[in-house]
Amino acid sequence: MYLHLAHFGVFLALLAAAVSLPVRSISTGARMAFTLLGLSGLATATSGCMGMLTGCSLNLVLPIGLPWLNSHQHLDPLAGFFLLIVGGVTAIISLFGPSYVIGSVSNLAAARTLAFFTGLFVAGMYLVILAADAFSFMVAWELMSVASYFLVAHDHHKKENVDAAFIYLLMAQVGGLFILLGYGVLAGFGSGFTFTDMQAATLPVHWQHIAFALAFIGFGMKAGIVPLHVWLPQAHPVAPSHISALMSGVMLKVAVYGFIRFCYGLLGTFHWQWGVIILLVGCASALLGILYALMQQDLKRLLAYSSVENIGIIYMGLGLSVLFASNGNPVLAALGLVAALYHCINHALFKSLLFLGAGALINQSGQHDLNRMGGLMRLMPITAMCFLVGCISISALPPFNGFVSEWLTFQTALQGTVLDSGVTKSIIAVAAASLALTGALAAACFVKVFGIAFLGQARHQDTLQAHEVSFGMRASQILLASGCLLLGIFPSAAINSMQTIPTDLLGIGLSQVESGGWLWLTPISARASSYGAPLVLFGISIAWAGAYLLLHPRRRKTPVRYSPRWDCGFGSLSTRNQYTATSFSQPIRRIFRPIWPIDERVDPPSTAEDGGRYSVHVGDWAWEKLYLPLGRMIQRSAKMVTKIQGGNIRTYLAYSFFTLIVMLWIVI
Amino acid sequence: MNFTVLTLAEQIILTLAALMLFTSFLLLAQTRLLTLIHIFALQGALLFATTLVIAFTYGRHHLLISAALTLGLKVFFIPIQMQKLVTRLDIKREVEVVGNPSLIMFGAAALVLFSYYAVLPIRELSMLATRNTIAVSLAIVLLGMLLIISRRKAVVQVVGFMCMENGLMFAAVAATQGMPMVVEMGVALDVLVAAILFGIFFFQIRTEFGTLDVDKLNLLKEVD
Amino acid sequence: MNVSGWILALGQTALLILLAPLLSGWIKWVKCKFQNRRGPIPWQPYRDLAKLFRKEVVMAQQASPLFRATPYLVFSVTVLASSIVPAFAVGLPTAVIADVIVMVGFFALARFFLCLAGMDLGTAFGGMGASREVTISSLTEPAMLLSIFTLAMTFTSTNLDAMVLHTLTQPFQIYPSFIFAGMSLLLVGVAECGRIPIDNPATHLELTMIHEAMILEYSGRHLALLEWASMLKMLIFGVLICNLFLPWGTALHLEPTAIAVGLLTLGIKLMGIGFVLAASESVLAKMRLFRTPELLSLAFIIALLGMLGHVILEVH
Amino acid sequence: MNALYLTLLLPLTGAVVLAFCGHKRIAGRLNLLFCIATFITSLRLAADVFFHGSILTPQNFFYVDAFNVYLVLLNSFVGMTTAIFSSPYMAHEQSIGKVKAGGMRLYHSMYQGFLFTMLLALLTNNLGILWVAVEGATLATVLLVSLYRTPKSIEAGWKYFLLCGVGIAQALFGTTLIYFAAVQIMPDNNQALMWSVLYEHASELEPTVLLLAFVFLIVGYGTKIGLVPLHNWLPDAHSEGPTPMSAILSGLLLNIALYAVVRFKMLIDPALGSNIAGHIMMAFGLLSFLVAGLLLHRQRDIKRMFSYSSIEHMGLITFAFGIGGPLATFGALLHMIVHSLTKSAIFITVGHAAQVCQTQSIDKIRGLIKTQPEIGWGLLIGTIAIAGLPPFGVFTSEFLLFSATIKSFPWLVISLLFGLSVAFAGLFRHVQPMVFGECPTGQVKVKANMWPVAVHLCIILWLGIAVPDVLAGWIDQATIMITGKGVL
Repeated sequence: MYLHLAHFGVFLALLAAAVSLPVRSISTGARMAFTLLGLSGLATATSGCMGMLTGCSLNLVLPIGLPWLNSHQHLDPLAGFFLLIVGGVTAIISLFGPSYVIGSVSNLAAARTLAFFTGLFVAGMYLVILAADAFSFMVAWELMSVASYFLVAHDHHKKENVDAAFIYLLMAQVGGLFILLGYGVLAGFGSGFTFTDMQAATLPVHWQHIAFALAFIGFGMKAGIVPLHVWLPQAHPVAPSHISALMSGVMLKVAVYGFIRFCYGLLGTFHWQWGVIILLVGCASALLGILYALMQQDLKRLLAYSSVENIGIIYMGLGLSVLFASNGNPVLAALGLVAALYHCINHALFKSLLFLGAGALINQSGQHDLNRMGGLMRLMPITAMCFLVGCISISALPPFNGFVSEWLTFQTALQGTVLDSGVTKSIIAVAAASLALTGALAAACFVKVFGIAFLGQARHQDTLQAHEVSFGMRASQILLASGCLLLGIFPSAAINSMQTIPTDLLGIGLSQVESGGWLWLTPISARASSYGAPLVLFGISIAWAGAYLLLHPRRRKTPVRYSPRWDCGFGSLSTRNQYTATSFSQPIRRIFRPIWPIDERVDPPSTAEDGGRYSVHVGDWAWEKLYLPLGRMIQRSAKMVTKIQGGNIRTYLAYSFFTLIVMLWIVI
Repeated sequence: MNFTVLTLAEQIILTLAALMLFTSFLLLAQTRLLTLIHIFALQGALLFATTLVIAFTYGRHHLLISAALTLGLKVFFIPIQMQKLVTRLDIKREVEVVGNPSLIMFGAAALVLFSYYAVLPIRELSMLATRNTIAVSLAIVLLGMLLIISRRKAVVQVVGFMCMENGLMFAAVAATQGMPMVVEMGVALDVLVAAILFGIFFFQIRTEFGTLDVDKLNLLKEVD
Repeated sequence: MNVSGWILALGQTALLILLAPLLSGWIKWVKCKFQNRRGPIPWQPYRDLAKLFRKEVVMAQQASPLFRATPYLVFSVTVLASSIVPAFAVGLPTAVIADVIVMVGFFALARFFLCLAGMDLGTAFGGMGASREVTISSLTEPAMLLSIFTLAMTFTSTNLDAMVLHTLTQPFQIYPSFIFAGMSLLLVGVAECGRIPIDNPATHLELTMIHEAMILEYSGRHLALLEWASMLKMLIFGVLICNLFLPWGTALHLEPTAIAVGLLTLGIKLMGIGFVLAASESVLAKMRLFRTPELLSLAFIIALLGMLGHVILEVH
Repeated sequence: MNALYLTLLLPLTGAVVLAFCGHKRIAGRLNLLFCIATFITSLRLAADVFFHGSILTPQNFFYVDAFNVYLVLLNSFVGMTTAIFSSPYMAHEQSIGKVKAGGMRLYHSMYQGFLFTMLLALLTNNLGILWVAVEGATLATVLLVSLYRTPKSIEAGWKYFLLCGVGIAQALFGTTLIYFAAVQIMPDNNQALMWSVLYEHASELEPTVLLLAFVFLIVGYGTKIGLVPLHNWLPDAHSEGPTPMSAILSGLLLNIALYAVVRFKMLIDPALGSNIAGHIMMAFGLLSFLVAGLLLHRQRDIKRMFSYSSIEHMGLITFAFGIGGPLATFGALLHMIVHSLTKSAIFITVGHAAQVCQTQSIDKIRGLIKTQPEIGWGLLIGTIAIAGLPPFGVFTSEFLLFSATIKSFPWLVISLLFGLSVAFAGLFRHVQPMVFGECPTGQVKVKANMWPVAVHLCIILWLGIAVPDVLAGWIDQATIMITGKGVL
């Protein structure tokens, strides 16, 4: 029943793609398409929610696909959870979409393709989650990739956009092949390509490792773990903002879903080495992600890098979970899994929120570069408030949702002492350390973002033209922001409803979550740790009210007087006196110097009046040390191979001649 | 094997085989176009003779037709056409430069040995006396390829190609006493058409490149 | 849901809030004595606060609502943080509201808004202060978390209450890792409260200041709130360090005598720690800003060593 | 039965008729008409085979079974769609004076002649005739390659002619050897070249001879398939001939040669009992696959590039046939279909693109989506399809190939992975800038008939989403014939 609802959602998404082709005007097209998308999002979200809550697993076989391998579909708690994420965020974003598209897209053909592929993209994501056999999974997966490729290449008049799209599609394709191989290994030992067959498969240990490695690389390439992340910071900035929101907020989660499905659902067995690998890669992604984010000036590029960070945090949770599972502590494994999943939904919410906010900013100010923004809080208060909420959540500050998932991850890590081997224990300790560091750096990063973009004075003329965005765009941001708050305030309820997932995958749930009452979140036990999010909010507001009433200006006869800013007596400050994004992160750049390839250059003043130029460009080691050399290597070998095509016919004949001789030699 | 136990016909066939092989060597050694074409005609004639002998000895009368085709094509039509062509294009006196002839000769000899070695298993198998003609024909085919590879004149390459054809025909005739009729016809037809097309190409190449030196034909290549 | 418990909890919070200025006054006083100066009386901070509260508020025209809201938010968050540390008694109902990670989160939240407020007006100082603050906190916060994790792993709990209770009830035992944890927590405390050698609360020399640079534009009651909050924060750190490492004397049961003892011991401990801080401040000199990261990363490494030492040596 | 003869006679008469009136304006339509008729008859033929099983004519001259009938259908279909494209295309070429009237006559008549030879090669029951037909196909197309009379085209024609001629000669030697082996055990010489007969006695044939023969055959027909290092004629011939020719060359001719090789493999495997023939094919296939993938990166001419992609895919299919086993064979047969459909569609779009920009050099073709959207999208989607991205059929077959390879030769999968990624990058880095971006001045819209492309791509899409049971059952029959057991 709910499965059919989900398929109805898929149908609606495809319909949205279809209707957008024949339309005559941009606005009607966008409205129709996004309305259908919104409905599809609602449908899938409800079905997913139901699938998660009921905890039962529904199956269905569609008469498409290969003749002997019809497309199997399923809906179990895990799939339901991720459907909820995808559907929900899609539904909210489809509020944002219309006015954004109308505002930013000028020509009809572009609008059509945009809407068309958005529909396909969303449908693809639904189908990936619903797929229950390797073939339909791969088809849906690549449909998702290809559709999003067209969305990234949407504005194809800039060369860098096209290049970004190329890198994106190439890596998506390679990743897809890895995943395919992973499934192939499972199917090779099992009886077939349906998930149930693969679960039944029994692999020798080294083949288990191979399958795991393939899946880890394949899905990691989509999820954007270091060093497979290079496509993210290139692709996200160039896509339209609501698409970036979908890609970063949702598509990465779909990759995580695939990974969880593969490890927990299909492989079924756990090895501590896997846990360590996932954990360490997670740490690396989290730390490097946020450090690179700190150095960015392009807002969306920064957000993309911070997605790498958050994926890293999710992988940390997964790694811990796998470690505990391999060590025979299912409860803690469940805790780690829940922490990861909770961070998934949180990141989906606040990252989409931030990307939408960024879209609104860029739409209004026409600037991608933080160093040209500033003072937008006065011009777009609602967007600013929502963006602030997003910043607080992503910096993992109470009482918002980001904090809860990081708190859960910490709690999981702190249980590391139950492990047997000292090595894994100390690795967990290090992981906890890097998570702590990540959190602090994230706060720094988003202080910078909000402070530079919204506070202070406008650093560029165009920024002053900005004004508050349309109702739909505001509404979607407000919805996402309130989602962040709700998940932050009532974590225990949310986690309780997620119980079915670990119960389904690991055979055990978190019994203790509400042991201290619904007000307190007590993942392990009431003694070990407790977090009463509602009480925290309550306490803060009480204290606030108290302080405010006590010192209320009217009751104390001292009104507020307004005056110019303190300028050290040097006369009025210009906007150039402000700190910029670059200068703000300069101390940190100085501390963690060798982390980035930095090209810092100062041009001396050419004339007396202009003060010279200072520019700093931060590259990416992974790109410069891994990908470029690889590309060069392939180019070299290609050049070598061309020698066989020398153009002389007698040489060609000689090839044929000697091939014949050699072959004869071989066979006799 | 003992040569004397063979019947006269078989002895004749083997001798013809040897002669054909010899003509191939002549072709390799020959540097003048016109003589080359004449030797090619001679090889055709030998093939024709072989076919006749086999046709009569084993009473394969359909071989007579293919013999006639061979005579018509390989002995008269193609050589004559080529001769006309060479005179028309005025390259009959042109001397082919061959990269180190003695080396090529040694290579050719090695090829002959190789082909004997290669068809060893077959020779064990056949109950026909003419079985080791397969080795000869293989040698002729390979020598034909060698000729094509080692010469730069398009005309000579064509001769080499036709020489390969001779080898194939010889194999078909001597080793298996002739393919079915349809096949023989079809092959002959192909050879005819091929010959005509080659003629056309000579003119096209000549007009576009001003020479028949195939080494000049290297506009299309990947290396840069 | 015991009423007396809640009353006590509120009482403890109120007490900490009220004691906070006294502690910093005491430190100033001791410091002056060290430097052979007639310092202000220990309760001078109360007078300063009172004066500030009376003064009118002068606010820049460019100030946004966020700028106005920040003092209240910082103050209330700090107050909430103070309500969850077990000061003189364990088993208070407020203690379970949040564990130590959340408390670190509170400080981070306060800092987040303080930095934003600093950047709000678009003055050079605000941005500078914010930038430096986040730089330093990005090192101190993880160090603090780690040093606390060492304890948390030992006591298998992140609830401060449970930790203190554990040390009080279990037989006495020496944990080598605690030495590391304690040292790094001290360093962190010094950095977080903006004391020498990281920052100097006494000076307003623009190029060196961090905390002061952010609140430069505040005046009147807002400034008072912020100052009070920072005093409170220092007090909380003091209480935390005392009660985590030497919790003895803290009341186990909520009965008058025990509580009296608890109060007394708390007072003594705080005076002691204030004395130590004053002593160290008068012998140390302030560091250059770009040397501070070395110190703080030292704190971070020490904390990490403590944690590793714990998981490797002490877990069986 | 009549359908069979009609299928052969129609193109033959077409060739004769068009030889006389090929230069008239209606020639294009006439050409198309013959193709359509051929397609219909071949449909009928296919239906016959599908319902009544394989057909063997009296004196077993023709032999139609599931394996070759689906190729017959494919041939006539692609021949038809390409004819649709060819009439406006060639009209344009004639109008800009690249081709003279005589050229047009030659073109049209040879178009039909080519179709005839290929159908003959497929339908005949006689190895010798198969050889004759394949050689005939070469002869029919060789003048078309040099149709434009430019030095390059003549050079390409010459290379095509000589290399394929020599190669095919070797194939004839192989055929002779097989005949030789057959006559040892068969009284009737006339039967000794019949597939239908040979299959019955396959196991009795002398293995060593067959092996020797197979070497000659794979070198011979492999030249026509375009296996590295025998492939050198292929890019030249594809890039220099008129585009419809390139479309059917890489869409059909390569398939025919491969068909011949597979037939021989079917004949040889039971005699040898081992899969050595398969291993030879795998080696050739893998080599071609990798080399072509790398060469894609170095292309400057758009048609050359796609011909290399043909080599790559042919290599993949040869590899798959070499693996043997039902799954791989099924995948290979499917890949033959999807590849020829996709590739011909791509060549059609490429032809139009080249007309739009009046050049074939990749650097000069830009912003097609802006100039003529349908061509741009056609090229882009075609490339995506040929690169093996779902939801297109190429992915389906590659999926099967991968899973088969993992089952039997797990470690070779790595090279497949590498090759596919490299080839993908090589194709896309060139196609993207051609399709996207701003269009340079001087590009003119041309009268393009994109229906064939649309139809092909829709079929590919269909095959990618769901392989229809009819087709699956059909391919499965072929698989059973080749490997002895099916997948279904």
